[in-house]
Amino acid sequence: MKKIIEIVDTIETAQVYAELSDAKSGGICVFVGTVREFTNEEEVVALEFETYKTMALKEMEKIADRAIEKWNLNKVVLRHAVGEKGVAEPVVVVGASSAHRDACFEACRFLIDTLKETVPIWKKEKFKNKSVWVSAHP
Amino acid sequence: MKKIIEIVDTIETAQVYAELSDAKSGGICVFVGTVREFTNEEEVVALEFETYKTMALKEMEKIADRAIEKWNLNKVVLRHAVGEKGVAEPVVVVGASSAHRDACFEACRFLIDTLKETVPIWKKEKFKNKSVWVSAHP
Amino acid sequence: MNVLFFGIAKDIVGNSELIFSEELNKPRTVAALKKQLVDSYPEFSKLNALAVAVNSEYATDDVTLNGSEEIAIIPPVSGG
Amino acid sequence: MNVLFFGIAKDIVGNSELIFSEELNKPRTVAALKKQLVDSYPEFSKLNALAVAVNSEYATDDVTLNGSEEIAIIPPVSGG
Repeated sequence: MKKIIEIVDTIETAQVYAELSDAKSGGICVFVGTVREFTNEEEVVALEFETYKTMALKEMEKIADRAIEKWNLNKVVLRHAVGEKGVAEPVVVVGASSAHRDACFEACRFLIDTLKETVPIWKKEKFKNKSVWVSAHP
Repeated sequence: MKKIIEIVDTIETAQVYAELSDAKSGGICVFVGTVREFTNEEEVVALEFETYKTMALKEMEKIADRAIEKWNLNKVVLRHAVGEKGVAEPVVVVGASSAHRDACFEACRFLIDTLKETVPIWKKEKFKNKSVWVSAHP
Repeated sequence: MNVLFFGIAKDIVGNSELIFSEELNKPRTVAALKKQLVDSYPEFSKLNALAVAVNSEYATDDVTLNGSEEIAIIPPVSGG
Repeated sequence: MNVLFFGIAKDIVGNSELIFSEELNKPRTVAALKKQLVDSYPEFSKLNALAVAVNSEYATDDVTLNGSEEIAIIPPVSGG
């Protein structure tokens, strides 16, 4: 089992297949989160990501370990970007490879859902006239 | 909405993100099917894919259209390789991008499941001492 | 009437295309075509399933054939 | 006792790190730390949630603090 856990300045989406590719795998499932132009019909100029890096890496490692416990996976990647990202830029990529496709699909969904719940990374939405920390307030 | 439907000799996995990337999308989900080294504990040397191309492209187009009807998608890719593929090589890539991740995950799963059911492509597993058309016999 | 064969179907008939040239031999429906194939090549009856495409669309048994269509024998698919 | 602040928590206190230097001021539990923060900066009470990490692990309210730990205030996360 190979895990790749990283916080980076820029995500290179092209590299993830080589990282997940595996002779024992028949399927690779990858999710890429990107910056969307509009939130609630307001135009987003950029997203700014900040992290508590030592803790974020630990939490990402835990998520990978939980996925490996739950499913029969050969390789797992969790990679998140920090800094300012413009529209359509990738901000997160998670993926898994497994012998059969059920496992990699379910694991990939679990990876991104859990990352969003537990990993200490914060996103500020920058609009033309204001900035908002996402999910901070009810 | 942009659809990319192709049957190719070699799949370049690196290109699929650029194809699915979209200002209106917050999520991209991609599935890559690859050649697995073992089937029922027998060592696979290669897979050989054959297609009825005109019909396969029509069926892939129908699958994309059904996905677009069911989910709110911005871009869809269905690409299958033909010819002989060695262990760990990609043979199929399907993916979708959407504003929110539920849609792209569900659509991506639908694309590969339906492709395997309806698209006229046939796979021969080549072992050391024999070759078998997959799924042909009970 | 020309019929295309793919995958294991091609192996069974030993050819990627067969021509039904005799008027008498030409099946008039998809069901008749399938029956004719199974009668001539019993291996077809051992397959998981056997579909026929007419003009590159799946065709049900009752679809009629006039001989000018592109007809293909579709054994169980296994892409992906 | 040093406390790290991230995201909106950093904006609320106006700093990425605060030092609780007075013996009297040092909270002895996670719960006491949270209370002290909310008392000093009422904006914290308006957040969806407020978590504390001790040595880069989520800590429940009853975890005790001796001042040598790495302590961080974790406002609602929003990665991905």
